[in-house]
Amino acid sequence: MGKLATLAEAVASIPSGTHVALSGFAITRCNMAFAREVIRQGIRGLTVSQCVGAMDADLLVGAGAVERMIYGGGSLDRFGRLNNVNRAIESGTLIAEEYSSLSVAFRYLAGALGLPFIPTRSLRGSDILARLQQIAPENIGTVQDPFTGDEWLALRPLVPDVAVVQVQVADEEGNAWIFGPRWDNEEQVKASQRVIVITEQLVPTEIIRRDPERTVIPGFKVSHVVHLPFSAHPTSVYRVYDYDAEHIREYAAATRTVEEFRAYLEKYVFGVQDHWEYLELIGGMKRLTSLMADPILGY
Amino acid sequence: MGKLATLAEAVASIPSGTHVALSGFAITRCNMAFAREVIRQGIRGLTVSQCVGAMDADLLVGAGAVERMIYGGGSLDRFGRLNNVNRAIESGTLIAEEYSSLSVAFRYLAGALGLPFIPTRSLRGSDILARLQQIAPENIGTVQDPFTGDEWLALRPLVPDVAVVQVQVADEEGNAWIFGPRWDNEEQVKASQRVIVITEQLVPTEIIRRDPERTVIPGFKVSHVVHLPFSAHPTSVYRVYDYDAEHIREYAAATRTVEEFRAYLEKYVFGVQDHWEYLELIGGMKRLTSLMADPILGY
Amino acid sequence: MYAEDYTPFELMAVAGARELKDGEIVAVGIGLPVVASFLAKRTHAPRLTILFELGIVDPEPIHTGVGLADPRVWYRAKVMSSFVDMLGMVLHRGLVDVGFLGGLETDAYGNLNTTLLGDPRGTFTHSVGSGGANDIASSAKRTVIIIRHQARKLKEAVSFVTSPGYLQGGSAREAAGLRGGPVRVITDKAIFGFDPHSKRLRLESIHPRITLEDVLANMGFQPLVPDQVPVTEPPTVEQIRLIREEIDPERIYAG
Amino acid sequence: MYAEDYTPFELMAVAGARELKDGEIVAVGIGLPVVASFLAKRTHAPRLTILFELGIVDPEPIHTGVGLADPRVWYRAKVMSSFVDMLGMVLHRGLVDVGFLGGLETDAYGNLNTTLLGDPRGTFTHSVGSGGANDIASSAKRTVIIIRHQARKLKEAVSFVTSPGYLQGGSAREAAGLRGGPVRVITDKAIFGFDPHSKRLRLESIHPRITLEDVLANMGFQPLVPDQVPVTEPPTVEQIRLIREEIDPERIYAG
Repeated sequence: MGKLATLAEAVASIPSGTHVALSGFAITRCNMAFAREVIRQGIRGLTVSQCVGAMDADLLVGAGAVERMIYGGGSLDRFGRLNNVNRAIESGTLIAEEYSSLSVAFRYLAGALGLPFIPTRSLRGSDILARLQQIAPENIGTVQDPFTGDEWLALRPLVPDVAVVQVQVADEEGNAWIFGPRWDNEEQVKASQRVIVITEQLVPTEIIRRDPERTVIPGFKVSHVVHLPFSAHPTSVYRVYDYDAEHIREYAAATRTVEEFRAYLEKYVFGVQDHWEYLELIGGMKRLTSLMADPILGY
Repeated sequence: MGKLATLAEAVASIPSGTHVALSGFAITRCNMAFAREVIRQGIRGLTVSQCVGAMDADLLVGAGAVERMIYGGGSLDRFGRLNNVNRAIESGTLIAEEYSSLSVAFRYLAGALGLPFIPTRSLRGSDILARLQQIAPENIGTVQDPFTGDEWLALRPLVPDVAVVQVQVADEEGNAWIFGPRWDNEEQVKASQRVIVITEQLVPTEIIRRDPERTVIPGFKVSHVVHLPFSAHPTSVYRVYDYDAEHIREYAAATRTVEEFRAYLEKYVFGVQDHWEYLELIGGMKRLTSLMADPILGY
Repeated sequence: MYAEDYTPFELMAVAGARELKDGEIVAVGIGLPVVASFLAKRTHAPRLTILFELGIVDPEPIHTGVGLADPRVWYRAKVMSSFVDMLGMVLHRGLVDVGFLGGLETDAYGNLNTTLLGDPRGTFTHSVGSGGANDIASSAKRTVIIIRHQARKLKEAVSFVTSPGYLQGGSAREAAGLRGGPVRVITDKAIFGFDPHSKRLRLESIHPRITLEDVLANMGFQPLVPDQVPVTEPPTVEQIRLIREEIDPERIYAG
Repeated sequence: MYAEDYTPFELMAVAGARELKDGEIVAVGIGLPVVASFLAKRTHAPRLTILFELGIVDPEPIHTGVGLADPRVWYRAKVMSSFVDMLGMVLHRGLVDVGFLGGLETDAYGNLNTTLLGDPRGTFTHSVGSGGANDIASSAKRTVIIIRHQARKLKEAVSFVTSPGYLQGGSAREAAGLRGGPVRVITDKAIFGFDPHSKRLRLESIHPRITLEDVLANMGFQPLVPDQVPVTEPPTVEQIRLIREEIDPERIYAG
């Protein structure tokens, strides 16, 4: 009956072909341990959505686990581009439903609110819209404003099967807090059919009740709670640990070719049994403690 | 250049006929000192909006300051009904644009997001809708869902001229925190053209920067910051003070007839020069300290 | 073990609690539905999620409040958020299983009036209006109405439909684009359901010590009455103890 | 007092800062626009509000970050919220005065491409896409483009319009239902505006020590060139000091 689960159990609840919303933004709060386990379990054909494409999605795409990506563009910030995503788009192996940040956020918001569609000013006149009309015409419509008669672009609500969200603090019911900016995470969670929470810190519900204004993920949406420290490595978790610049540089370099990336996967994903072996491989306690966030700075 | 203002100065920025969104909900975080000053300054012809009609609106309506109310029904909880509002509706002196809580919240949300309209399932088939079609047909429309062809009710965005929000904590730029549930306040603020913040506690911006996830009112929307303790009396401010049950009972009794309410206004509004005289009149330090919230319970 | 000593309000609260299943999400206003929901959560439905429209999830009050605006009923909540979160992202999103509703009057098709009595275009007295009631009636998967059993409150047609039930009956509700609808009306004399086709109020059980005549004589219209009408299951001793000692010790809600 | 010693990037940052007025709200990505915005806030525009799309208002970083995802650039923010808050409730709401944009290439009508180079229906290389850039280009009251002055980046027409400028020029932008539009293109050789009618790029000033030939020879198309083209106002000594000592001491952004 309880929701506490191992990462392997939580990942096993996701059938191939599922639509997964991921909480990462570029190189922060990415579902890295989750993505590694998805790859190890051989799950494929996923639809992945997020407002800004991030390292979690790039890893999954690079491993061939993703069929469609619904996103607003993305990068590894100054560390580079999403080479796996880009290569898959260029070679036609990934269907890229590419929007802008707000367009995806609005699609999640419409899903969260149970709206039939949401009008937006974004995308008009752009080639993003022209391309969407080819790739995903079923998600793009027009409506007439009943008050002015103006025509507006309308987007279909986005309702992922599951949102996977990397958080700082959660209880065993899945009530969770996010420190720092939340980008699209709250709307992802509230749009999705269910939620997997991956948390750095597991606290008693008593703690959640002391500061309930912070609870952006309500337990009743959550199916699995995975307590797994450093699960976003090598990306950062605000107030907990910094990104691992050295490892991200290694990743960015490895994604330049299919062959190099295969070697990266062999080493860091297939070469370890689980997250704990991964943490040892990347340098264990010594490396990880060097990344721990300063309590004032948050990084 | 600064935004710090006296209550009188902030109220003087509101011309007769303005659309004011009020932060109160029944008998909590109501803009009571604000309403008393509006009445003393003789401002009239206001449009007042809030998701659930509250004591702040009832006081303003009872003093004849309000021409139109846009709300979702309301009461003084177990202390009674909004007798002034109800009497004004029954006698035809108040235009009551009456919705449900969510319908008003959705109208604010659409205003906040810059949407041209917002579709909703609420109100369909009800006499609330039938009455709105008579009283405010300009705010009610229908749209066709471009994806299913279904017809939906559409509401016009609500964009108040000014939101007046009673908060626990703000800095002198107007960045503000709300403890406890926020009901419609965030959407009110973000829909409105500008905001007047009335705060129990004034803190340095340094404090705001320490917990920025809490900032639901951003300073850039705020025109005036009024630091005025006990400004919601006799209603409660979560974590600061409890409602004054004795005074609310006196108010509820006084609103039973026009004559009794005139006497109430004479005593508590016109009979005092300002908020400080009011606080003395209702019992001063002794009464107020008896209402101070327990730090754990919050009331 | 069933209780012998209980009030009509306590019976109504227990009947309300029995409408809730474990793991469900319930939207409640104040009053008896609060007692019913907390009772269910402490007995057969520990994983029930309780929502208050202004932005409260699963509070654990230790003092009785005067209404939703009273911080006493927010105490120890797990979430404190907003209307848009509760009524938008849970209710309008389609996740609320049960909504409890009450009002000035209800009618043969479960329509509820909390707005006004009299003629809306002529002389009337205005009451509290909708709050979230219309929203709950429109978007919850099912609603349960709790109301006193008086002829002036149980009428053939209400004077103002604040919260739609089955409107004029039959398929009128679906035609208006609404799903769900009322499944029970719980009064202090009986429990009603709705005929699956006509959607007209139908007697389901009569409370202990109440006669069919008591039920019908105090209604403004004739409900459907099956040949056999069972007696409502009484509260258990434990349910009454929980209400009196823990949930409503000051007996503010359950009279 | 004007500085003698400054880099082209520093001049671009200063020119960007001069586009911002006190009290305005500016939406910025990372890189030079950050330097421009912080510089404006520390000089002539202390009441400037600086937004990052992911949910950050008015941070005061003390370390340089690698991008918006770096908590270094969130430090001491006054608000930490969300895309819906920043891009929805500020930008789409119509409150952003200025948006800074950069990209792979821009064209004679200020359209920007951050998506792909090549033929979108054939062979192409994909880049970073929009992020919030399309949203800013669509809803900000005005936008300022900062881009390097190279023929491959300043083209008659971009291969993919990620963020619309004036589209095909004239009234094409209004016809598409968009307000605002780009008002400046700042390069390392010159500053451009747009002709009020044709909406075609028009040279406004040439940076010190750069010739008109330098400007035109390194563009993929011919902009409008007025008879008299002034020299761009150079940075002041104080502006350069602020950039070097306080805003970008590691010279990550401003080269």
